[in-house]
Amino acid sequence: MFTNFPFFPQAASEQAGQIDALYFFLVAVTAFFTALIAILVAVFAVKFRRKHDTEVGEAIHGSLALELLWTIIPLGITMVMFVWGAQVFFHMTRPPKGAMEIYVVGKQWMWKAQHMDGAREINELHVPIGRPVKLIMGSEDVIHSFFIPEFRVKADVIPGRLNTMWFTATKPGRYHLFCTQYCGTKHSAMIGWVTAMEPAEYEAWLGGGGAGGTMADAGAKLFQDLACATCHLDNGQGRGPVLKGVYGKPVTLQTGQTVTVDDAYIRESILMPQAKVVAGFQPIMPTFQGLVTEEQLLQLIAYVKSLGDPQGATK
Amino acid sequence: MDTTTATPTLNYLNNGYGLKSWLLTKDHKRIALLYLWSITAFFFLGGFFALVIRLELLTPAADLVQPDTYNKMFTMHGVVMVFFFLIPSIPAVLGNFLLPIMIGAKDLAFPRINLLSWYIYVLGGLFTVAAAITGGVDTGWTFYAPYSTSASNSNVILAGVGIFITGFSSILTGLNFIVTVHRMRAPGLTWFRLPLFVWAHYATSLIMILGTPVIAITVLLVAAERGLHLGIFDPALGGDPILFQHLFWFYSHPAVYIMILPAMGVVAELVQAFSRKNIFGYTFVAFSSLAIAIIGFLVWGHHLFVAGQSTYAGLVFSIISMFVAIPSAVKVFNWTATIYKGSVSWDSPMLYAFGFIGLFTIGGLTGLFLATLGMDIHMHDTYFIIAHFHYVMVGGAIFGYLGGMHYWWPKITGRMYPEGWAKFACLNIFVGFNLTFGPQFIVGYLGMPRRYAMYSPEFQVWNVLSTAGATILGVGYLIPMIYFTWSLKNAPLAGANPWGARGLEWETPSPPPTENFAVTPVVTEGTHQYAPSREVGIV
Amino acid sequence: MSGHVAPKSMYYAVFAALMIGTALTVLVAFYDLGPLNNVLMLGIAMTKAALVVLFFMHVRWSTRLTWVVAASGFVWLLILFGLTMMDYLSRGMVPGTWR
Amino acid sequence: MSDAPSSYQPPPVAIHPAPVVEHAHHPWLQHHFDNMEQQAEASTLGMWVFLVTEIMFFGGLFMAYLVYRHASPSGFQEASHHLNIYWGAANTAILIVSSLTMALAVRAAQTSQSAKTQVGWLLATMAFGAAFLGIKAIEYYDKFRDHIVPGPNFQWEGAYPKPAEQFYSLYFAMTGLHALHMVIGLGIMTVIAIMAWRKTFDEEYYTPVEVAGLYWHFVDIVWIFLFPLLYLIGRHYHAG
Repeated sequence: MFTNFPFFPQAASEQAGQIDALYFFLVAVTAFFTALIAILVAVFAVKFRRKHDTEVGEAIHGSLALELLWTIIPLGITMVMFVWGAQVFFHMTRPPKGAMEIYVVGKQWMWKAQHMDGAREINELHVPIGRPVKLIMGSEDVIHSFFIPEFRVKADVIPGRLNTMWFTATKPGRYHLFCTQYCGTKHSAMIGWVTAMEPAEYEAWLGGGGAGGTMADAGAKLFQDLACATCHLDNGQGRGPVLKGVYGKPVTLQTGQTVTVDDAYIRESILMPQAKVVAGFQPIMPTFQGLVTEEQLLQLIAYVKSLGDPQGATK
Repeated sequence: MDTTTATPTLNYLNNGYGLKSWLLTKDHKRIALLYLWSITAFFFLGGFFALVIRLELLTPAADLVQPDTYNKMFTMHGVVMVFFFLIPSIPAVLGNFLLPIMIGAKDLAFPRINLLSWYIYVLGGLFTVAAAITGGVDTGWTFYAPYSTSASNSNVILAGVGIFITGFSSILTGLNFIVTVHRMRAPGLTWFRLPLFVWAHYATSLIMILGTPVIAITVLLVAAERGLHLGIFDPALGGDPILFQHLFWFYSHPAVYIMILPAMGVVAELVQAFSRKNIFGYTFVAFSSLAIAIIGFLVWGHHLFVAGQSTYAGLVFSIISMFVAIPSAVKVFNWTATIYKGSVSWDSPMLYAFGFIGLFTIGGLTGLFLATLGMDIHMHDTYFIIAHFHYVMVGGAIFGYLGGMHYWWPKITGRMYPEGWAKFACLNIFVGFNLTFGPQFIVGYLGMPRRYAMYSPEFQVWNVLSTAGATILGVGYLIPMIYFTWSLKNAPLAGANPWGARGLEWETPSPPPTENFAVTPVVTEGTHQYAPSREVGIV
Repeated sequence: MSGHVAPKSMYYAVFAALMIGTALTVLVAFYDLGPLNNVLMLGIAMTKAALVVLFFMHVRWSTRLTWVVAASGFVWLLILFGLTMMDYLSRGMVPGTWR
Repeated sequence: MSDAPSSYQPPPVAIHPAPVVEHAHHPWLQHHFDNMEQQAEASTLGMWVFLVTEIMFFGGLFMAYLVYRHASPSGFQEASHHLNIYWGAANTAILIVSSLTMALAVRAAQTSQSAKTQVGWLLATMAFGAAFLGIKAIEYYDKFRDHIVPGPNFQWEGAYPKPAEQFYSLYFAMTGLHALHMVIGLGIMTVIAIMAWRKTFDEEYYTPVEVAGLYWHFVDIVWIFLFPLLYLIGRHYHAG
């Protein structure tokens, strides 16, 4: 093989095969039309080259049939590209239910990952193979982008909101992790490694981390420390809504609209409590913008999530 | 044609020699030359930055320059090349010089505004150069918030003001062209007799006037956010960084059509002149320019596929982006069909046109990769994109610009140029260009992200090839500089129509008199008919 | 040179309509009509703008080109608003994603 | 090699008539135009095209307004509530009057009325424009006094401090840019008034007045939209 002239990155995820198939189709279309045009131009340029200085070309004005032909054929081909690409895109943007969740925070210039059971790592990400992994990602400063070429997945990590992406690794190994959204001086050093492991190995690796308890535990501690618990009582008598069992359920807002309580809504409610107030409550909650870090936010979210699912959020 | 005849007694070049006669001129031809000198300076400035980038990327480590310097280099390369070279290149030089002559007018509709636009351009350029000299900018030419508004500590405001100012130069040029095409055409010159160069510039002008104001207000808001802490784009101040991307790309995507459409207009002229044959499917080529300009405004969201834009918005932007391919394909096929049964000469401008057709085809088709939703996830912000847009910007816009400069050089200066050297330079640029940017497609699919001062060692081989190509390309750019300068005094006189081409610009002396035409001409037929008409299909 | 000269009375009539529109829109603003507030507010503003464009700016008597140019500004504004808001309004519409 | 020009010379595409003796023409006709009509049409078209760019220029700010109001409708209402609707309404009326006087100034030139009449209408327009800016200055002063200018010193008592700060960011950006356009308009009017005083304009030549009028009316239209979007959305808002 061309070890010194690599042409294709390894395909180490379930998605990689789909992307590669699409890629080969696009390359084939490009090669065909480039060759077609190049050959036509070359043949015409040689065959009809000027024989004497006063020669002129024939007067041909055009052909509606040809114009229609080279309008409709490219249109058809591009529509194939669109539909195919959209199918892959839909598949890639919708994480399957029950995917294993890992929280990722980008900051200048490192990637911090936190597993549900508390294991933390920096510029490294350990994932099991054969199981969908969903990354819930936030940024502490500017826009970053989380890119694993061997998995063919990428998503921007945007300050002020959460973004997700998912993949199913298929091949054990160590793969590049790149930041692809320019983020400042050490942008090119904001790199790391993704390690895909056999599930059993992954469990063993997890056992080695997580000294500080699970993410939900850390969130529960914050919930007390930040005095959230003084208003969000479990008995329904508090000044804030009951959080037990609320995750994943729809709630009605003051405005009459309904929203589903998901990670993004919990995050928004902590930072901008006035934005979407639950019906029957006063907009009295103070904002925690600037008081909690992006990582702590994710711990709080994990905690609220664990309240919604007595079995534990990682299941 | 007697080539020994002296140049006409009075033309736009010898009509006054003092500095004042240039700096206060209202003649569109002299203003075009003012632009020519200034954009050439910016081109070599931007080229210098590119040189540093390529040399740094010769090795994986950041050894030639520190990452901080590298970041400033690619930012300044982008800013200078996009705003100070590519956007004004063909419109402000060739368009300025030729558009009034091609439509039989004495000047553009607003000569003073035309001069003003050059001064605005220079002022904006000075701001940007000042930003570069006093420490540089490191945001990337895209100025993405919140990095540009809050995190970067480089000269963002200064560079932003430079771009803001230069935007008005572009707006005024577009305004001038639109009014001129509508109101100044010679009698008999109906819309469907216009040269395709004029159609392309009309379409370009539409983008300039409709898009540029939006980038102007956007960079102004970035500057205001940095300077006054208005919370518009930075989430920490309550802003929305995605809004910045929408506003930025609303202009900056159509802006790539500002760069390529005029080049397409040039190529249409070249293909006709050097095949001595009228264009195949005139109306389709003319309207495809307008279609590109208009559809080009509806596709900007394909820059946001992985940026957290809604999935449905992604679908809509993807399918509209596919539609832009259609008028582009129509153009390529029509140019190719024009050569069929022509009388094809292989003069250097035609070689640039051949190069353009091939390279633009590659550049355009690789653009479809990026408009394809699933594919873009992997390719976004990798070197694949860099390769794609350099195929369009260099292989397209610069090939068109150089082809046009060679074709109209005799008209502008009254002299020919050494054809052998010109062919050599063209080949040199073609080879150097492909060697520079071809490998970047591969290294992009391998996953090398853009804007990386340091990279993984397995990408090195492609980067070495790329740097080697860039060296060849750089030499290729210098050769025309030398022989063009040499030709001003030494090359044979051209006469009014050295190529045996048709079009109003060839019916006035070279160099043209200040008034272009002594008396307004009365146009009697379409400008590119060579052989007597033979009806095949429809017009 | 010839341009349409409109009677003075017409200018005064347009002026009166603009003033009435202003009074009306201020009046309406004091009542909570739900979404209707926005509709009325923008409806009145657009009517006023149309009056200025058509009569004060003489588009009523101008060439078709002027109509097209004037309209194109608003059409492009709608492109900017429409496609950007399409993104914002369809966020989270695909189940299981936040985008 | 074709260093030398081609010997082939195709037939011309146009007839090039012989030069004729120039007729006397209007003193304000620029040399590159054929006649006054062409010159006037080019100028008005040029101004219209420019106004389209102005629409897009303000359009970016309106876009930001739309996005942030969509994000926090209540916050914008609360913030708007603090603006003084009477100053705003008065300024709207003042600008409409100035548009009327501007239109009448154009009409005066079109109908070859005396320089005095033309200058009179122009001065009236300028006076109302200046009055608008005066009221705007009072409003800005109030904002500084009440610490609702965005930035480190921004203070907000209500429930939505962040959206309110954003509202005022946009308020200052939009009204500031509008006021800048008014100032430029006053400068243009000064030039036009001087030209009018020198008896430049009559039914043969009144393009500069007309073009300046187009600009002035456009600035009025921008305000017609700014007024309801900034001042009126908070009128019926009840805190809490």
